[in-house]
Amino acid sequence: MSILNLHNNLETYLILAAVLFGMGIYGLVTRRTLVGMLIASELILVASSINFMAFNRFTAPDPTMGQIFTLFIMAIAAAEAAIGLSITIAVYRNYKSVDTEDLVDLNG
Amino acid sequence: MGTYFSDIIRGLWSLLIGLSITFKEFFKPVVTVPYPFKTIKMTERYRGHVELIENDEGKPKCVACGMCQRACPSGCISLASKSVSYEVEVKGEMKTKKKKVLTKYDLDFTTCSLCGQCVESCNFQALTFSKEYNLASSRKEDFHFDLLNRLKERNS
Amino acid sequence: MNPAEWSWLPGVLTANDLSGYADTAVGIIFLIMVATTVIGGIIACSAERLVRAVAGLAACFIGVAAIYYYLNSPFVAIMQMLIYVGAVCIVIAFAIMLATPEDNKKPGPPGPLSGPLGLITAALATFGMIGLALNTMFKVHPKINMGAVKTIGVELLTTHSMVFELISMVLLIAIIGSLVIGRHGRSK
Amino acid sequence: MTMTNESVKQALRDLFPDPVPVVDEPASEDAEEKEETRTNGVLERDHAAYGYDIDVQLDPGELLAAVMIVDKAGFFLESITGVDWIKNDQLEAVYDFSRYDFDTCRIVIRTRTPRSTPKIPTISKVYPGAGWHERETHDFFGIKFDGHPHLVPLLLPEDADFHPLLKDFKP
Amino acid sequence: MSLTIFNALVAVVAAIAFAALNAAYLVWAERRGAGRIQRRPGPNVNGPLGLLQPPADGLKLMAKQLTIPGGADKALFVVAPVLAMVPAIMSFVTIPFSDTIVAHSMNIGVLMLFAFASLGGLAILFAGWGSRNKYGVMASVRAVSQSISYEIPMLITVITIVMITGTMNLKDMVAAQAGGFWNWNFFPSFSSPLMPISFLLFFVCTLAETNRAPFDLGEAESELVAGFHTEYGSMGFGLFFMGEYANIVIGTSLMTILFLGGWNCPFGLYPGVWWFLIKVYLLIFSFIWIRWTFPRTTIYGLLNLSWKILIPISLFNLLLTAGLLKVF
Amino acid sequence: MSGPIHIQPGETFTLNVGPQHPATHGVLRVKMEMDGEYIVKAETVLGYIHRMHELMGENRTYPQVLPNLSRLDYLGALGYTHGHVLVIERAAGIEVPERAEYIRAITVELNRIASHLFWFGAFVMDLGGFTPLMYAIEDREYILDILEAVTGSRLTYCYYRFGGLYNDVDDDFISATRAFIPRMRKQLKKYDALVTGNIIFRKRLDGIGIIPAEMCRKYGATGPVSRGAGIDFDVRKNEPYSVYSEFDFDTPVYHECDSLARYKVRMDEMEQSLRIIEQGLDKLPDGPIMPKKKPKLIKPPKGDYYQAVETARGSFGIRLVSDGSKNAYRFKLRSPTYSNMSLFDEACEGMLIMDALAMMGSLDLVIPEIDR
Repeated sequence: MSILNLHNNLETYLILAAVLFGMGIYGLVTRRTLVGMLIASELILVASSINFMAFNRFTAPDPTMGQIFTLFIMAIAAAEAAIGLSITIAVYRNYKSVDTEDLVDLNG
Repeated sequence: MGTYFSDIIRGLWSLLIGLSITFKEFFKPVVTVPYPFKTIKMTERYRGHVELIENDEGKPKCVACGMCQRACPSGCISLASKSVSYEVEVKGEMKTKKKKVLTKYDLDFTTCSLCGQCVESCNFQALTFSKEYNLASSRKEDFHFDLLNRLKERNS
Repeated sequence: MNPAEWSWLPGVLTANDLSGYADTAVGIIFLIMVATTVIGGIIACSAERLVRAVAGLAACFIGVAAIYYYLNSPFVAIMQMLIYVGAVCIVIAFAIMLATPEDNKKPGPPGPLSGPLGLITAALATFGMIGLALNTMFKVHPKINMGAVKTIGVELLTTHSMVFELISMVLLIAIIGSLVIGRHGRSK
Repeated sequence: MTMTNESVKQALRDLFPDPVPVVDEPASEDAEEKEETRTNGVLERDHAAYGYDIDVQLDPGELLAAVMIVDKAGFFLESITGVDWIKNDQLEAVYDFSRYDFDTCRIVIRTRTPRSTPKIPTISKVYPGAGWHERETHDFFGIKFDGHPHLVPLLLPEDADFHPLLKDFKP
Repeated sequence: MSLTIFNALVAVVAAIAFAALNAAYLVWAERRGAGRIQRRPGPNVNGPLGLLQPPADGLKLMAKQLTIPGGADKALFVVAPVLAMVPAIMSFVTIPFSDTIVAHSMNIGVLMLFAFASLGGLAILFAGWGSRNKYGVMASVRAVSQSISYEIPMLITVITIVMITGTMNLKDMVAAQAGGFWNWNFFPSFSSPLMPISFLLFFVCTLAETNRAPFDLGEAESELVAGFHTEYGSMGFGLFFMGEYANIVIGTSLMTILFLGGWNCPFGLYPGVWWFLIKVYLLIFSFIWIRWTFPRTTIYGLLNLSWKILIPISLFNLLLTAGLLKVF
Repeated sequence: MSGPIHIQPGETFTLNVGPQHPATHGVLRVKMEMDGEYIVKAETVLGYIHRMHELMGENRTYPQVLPNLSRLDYLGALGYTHGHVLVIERAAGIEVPERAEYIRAITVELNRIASHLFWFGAFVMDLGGFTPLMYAIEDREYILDILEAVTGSRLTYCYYRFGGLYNDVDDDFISATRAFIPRMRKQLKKYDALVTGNIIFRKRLDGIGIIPAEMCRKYGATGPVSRGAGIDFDVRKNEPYSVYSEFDFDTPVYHECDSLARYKVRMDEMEQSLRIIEQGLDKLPDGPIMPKKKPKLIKPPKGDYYQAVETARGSFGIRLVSDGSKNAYRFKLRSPTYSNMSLFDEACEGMLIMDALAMMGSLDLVIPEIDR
C-alpha cells in the first residue's frame, strides 16, 4: 500500500486515534495543573471522536451516527471546557494556585 | 423599553449626522500646502534669525558696541572688533580719530530663541530679522552663522 | 471551476494528468496533517508552558479537522474548527491568562505517575489500542458516505431529537453554572 | 473685604498671643549684610500693589493651625514655594491660598526655618494637593516637610542630591 | 475529491495574490480617503496619485529586521502573524466572486468562513501573550472577548438568512437573490420584514469582528500604544496588517453575498464580477468613512452593545423570521 | 462603571504609562497599579523635561526672561507672557497705555482659542477620533497666521514688553480677526454636530472621570477643571487684570464634574473668547503702545509681588521677590496644570484605564508647563 494512499485506510485513523489517546492519558497523569489536565482530557475526547468518524466512514457509511456522535462530543467538550475553566478560575481565586497538590484541603 | 429604542435611534441619528459632515468635507478642496514643492512667503514681521544691515557704502552699520551681546538671554551672539584710526576734518583741521570696526559677528543659532531682544536693544538699527524659515541640517556646525560673511555674500 | 477547463494551463497537461498529480498532493497533505496532529498533541501534553500547550492543542485540532475532511464529512470538520479551535482553545487560553501567576513557581515533587511511569501507562494504552485496531478484522463497507449536511440535520431532529434536546440542556446548564462559579468572589 | 475674610483674618490674628505691631519697613539702609527681618504677625496688604491681601508670618509650629483656619474658610491652595534668605541664614516657605468665589482674597502664609536644619510640618494632611508642591520645594530648597508620606524628588532626577534654588548652588 | 483539493491549492495562490494586492491598495485607499476627509491630499508623492506608496511601504517593511523582544515566547511570537494571515487567505477560497469565479464552492461555505474567522482570535491572543508586553496582553484579551461576543449576533443573523434562502452554500444564496434589487435580502419581504435592521446589525458586527474603528480596541493607540502588535515590526507587523485588510475584504464580501445580491445587478441586467466588486468596494469605502469619523468606543460599551442591543434584536429577528416563514 | 472594586492582593500588576505613550502628549509617566483593566493606584512621575525656568528667572535680567515664559506652555504662550509682564509692571509701577492693554487682551484671547482648539483635537484623538484634530488644526492655523503677522512667531511668542508691546497691530490684523470670528462660530457649530452630539463620544465622557468640587479645592485645581466641577472661578472676573473689567463675557460653568463638563466648558469658553475679541476690536482705542516714560533699566523696588492671570489651562501665578536689583531674587511660577494634574493620582483610582486616559485628556495637559 502506497504511503500516499494512507488516507483511504481505516487502520491509519485508528492508530492516530490511539496515539492521541495515549498522549491524553500521559498528559492527564503527568500534568499537575487543572488547565493542563483539561487540555489532556480534550485530547482524549478528540481521539474518541476520530474513532467514531473513522468507523462511520469505513464500516457504516449510510447512517450518520458517527458524525452525530462527534457533534455531541463537541458539545460536551465545550460544556466541559466552560465549566472546568470557571472552576479553575474559582479555585485560583481562593487558593492562588492551580496546582492540584495545593488543593489538598479539598479532600473529603 | 421606550427609552431603550429611542436611545438606539437617537444614537444612530447622531452617528449619521457625523457621517454627513465628514462626507461633505470629502469633496472640499485640500487646504494644505505641499511643503517642499510649494512654500509660503513669510509675513513682513516674521522673525527669523538676525542679519546685519548694511549702510550706504555696503559696510555693516554695526558699530560693535556689544549691546546685542549683552541683551541676548541665551548668549548666542559673539562679536569682535578692532580699532581703526581714521582722519576727519573738524573745523578745517585734520584730526585722527579712532573707530571700532566689526571684524566678526557670529550667531550661534542652535541656542537662539528668536526673541528679538538683540534687534530691540540695538541703538543703531544695525540688525534685522531674516525671513528664512526652512533651515534644516543634520550638523550642528551649519547653524553657526557668520553674519559678516552672509552680508558679503548678499552684496556680491 | 470545472477541472475540464484547466487544459489551458501551460504544457500538455490534461485533466487526467492533473488528477495523478492531485492524488499525490492529496496524499502529501494528508501526511502533513497527520504530522500536525501528532506534533500538536505532543506539544499539548508535554509543553512546559501552558500557553504553548494550548497552541499545540490548537494545531492538533486543526489537524484533526483536516482529518475529518478526509473522512468525507466537511461539516464536522468545520464544526471542529469552529468549536474546538475558535471556542475551546480560546477559552482555555483565557483561563491561563486569568489564573496563572506571573512568576511561575517551581512545581513540587512529581507525582507518583509522572515521569517514566506515566509514559509507560500511556504507552500501554496506546499500544493496546493499536494492537486491537490492527488485529480486529473490520468489515470495510465499499460505499462512501458523502456526509451531507441535510442528512445530519434530519437525523438530529428526528432519530436523535431527545439527545439533541438533552445536549442543549447540558450546554445551557454549563453556561449558567460557569457564570455562577466564575462570578463568585467578584463583587463586580 | 467681606465677612468671611474678616473672620479669617481675626482667626489668624488670634494665633498670636500678644499682638505686637508688625514692622515691615526696612530697618535702615545700613543693614546691608542682613535682610530686614519681620516679626511674626498678620499684615494687610494692598491688593493692587502686591497682588495679595493678607500676609501672615508665623513660626513653623503654628503653620498647621493657620492652614486649618484657612481650610475651614474654604480657601484653595494655590502654591507652595520657598525663598532662600541666605544673608539671614534662613529658608522661607511661602504658602499661597486663594478663594474660588468672587470676593477676592489671597492669603500668603510665610514661615521661616534655619538654613542648616530646614524643617517644616507638612500640610498635605489638610490639603492633599500640597503633596506635590512640598515635594517640589524639597527638590529646590531642601526643606524637609515633616510627616510627608512620599518626600522623594518630583521634578529633579530621583538620585538628585542638590537643591538648585539655594543661592549658594553652583551648577 | 482529489481534484477539489488541487483546485483549492491553485485557488490559494490566487487568493494570496488577491489578498496581498487588496491589502496594499486598501491601505492606499484608506490613506487617500482619510486625507480627503481631513482636507489634505494624503500620499501623493510616490508615483501618480501616490500609487507607488504601497509597494514602497512593503519594501520598507520587508527590508526591516524582525526583532523578537527578550522574554517573549519566541515560538508563539513568530507563529501568531502567520496564524493571523493564513485563515484570512484561506477564506477567499470559498467566496464566490461571480457565477464562475469561485475556487471551491462548498455547500457549507458560510460556516467555513466563520470557522476560519475564529482562528483570527487565537492569533491575536498568541500575539499579545507571546510578545510578553502588558499592553499586548490587555489588548489581546480585549480583542478576543470582543470577537467572541460579536460572533454570536453575527451567526444568528446568518442563520436568519440561511432560513430564508434555505441553503448554506454561498453561491446558492446569491442565486436566491437573482433579479432586481427588490429580491435582495437587504430589502424587507413578507417573511423577513426586519432585514434592513439585520443588515445594519451585521455591518456593526463585521466592523467589530475585523477590529476596525470605532471598535478597534485591540489596537487602541491612545491607551494601549499599538495593542497586540506593539512589539511587532517588519513583516510580522506586515502580516497582521495584511490579515486585517484581507479580513475586511472577506467581511464586506460576506455582506454583499448575504444581503446585497452578490454579483447580481441591481436592475437584473448583466450580472457579473464587476457588480460584486463595486458593492464590496463601496462597503469598504463606508468602513474607511466610518473609521475617520467616529471616536473609539469603550470596551464595556462595546460588550454592552453586543449583549444588550445586538443579540436581543438578532434573536427577535430570528424568531420573527422563523414564525413568518411558517405563515407564508 | 467605575466605583469601588474588591481587589485581592497579588492580583495586580504594574503598568507604566509613559514616558513615551501616545496618550500623555509628551513625556509624562504614570505608574499604574492595575487589576485587569482597573486602576488600583496611580503615581505620576514628572520631571522628564524639567528645565528650571525659575532659576533662569533668577540669574537673568528681567527683559532677558521674556522669551522663557512662552516656552512654558507652547500652546497658549501669550497668556503666560502676559502674566509675566503684568507682575513686573505691578512691581515696577509701570503704566501701560490703554491701546496696548486692549491688544494684549485680543491676542491673549486669540491664543486661548488656538490652545483650546488644539486641546479639542488632541482630546478627541485620545478618544480615538483623528479627523476633528485636523479640522481644529486648520482653524488654529488661521489664528497662528493672524498672530504671526503681528508678533513674528507662530508658537513661542515674545510679543509683550514691560509697559506695552513689541509692535503695533495693523489694519490687516483687525480685518483678519474680524473675518475670523464668524468663521469660528460656524466651525464651532460643526464641531458640536460632529463631536459633541456623537453618541460614542458622549457615552465615553458622560459621568466618567468625576472630579468633585471639594477635590478641586483641596488640590488647587483651577480653570476649566474647576469650572467643570461647578466652581464659578475665573481670574479674569475674580480679580480683573488688564482691561478685562471692560468686557462683557460669561464664565461657563457646568456642575456635572465629569469629563463631558470639562469639555463643554472649554467649548463654551471659545465662544466667550470670541465675544471678548469682538468687543475688544470695537473698543480698540488709538494711541501709543508703549508708555512715554519707561525706566531704561527695570529695577522693581524690594518686595514680594504676586500676579495671577487666567490662561487657557487655569490660573497662572507668578510670585516675584525682588531685592531691588536688575535680576529677580525669586521667580516662582505657579503653573495651573501642575495643580490640575496632581489630583489625577487620586481621581483615577478604581477607574478603567480607558476612562482614566480620557480624563487625563480632559485635564488639558501641557507637559513642559508642568515640569517647567
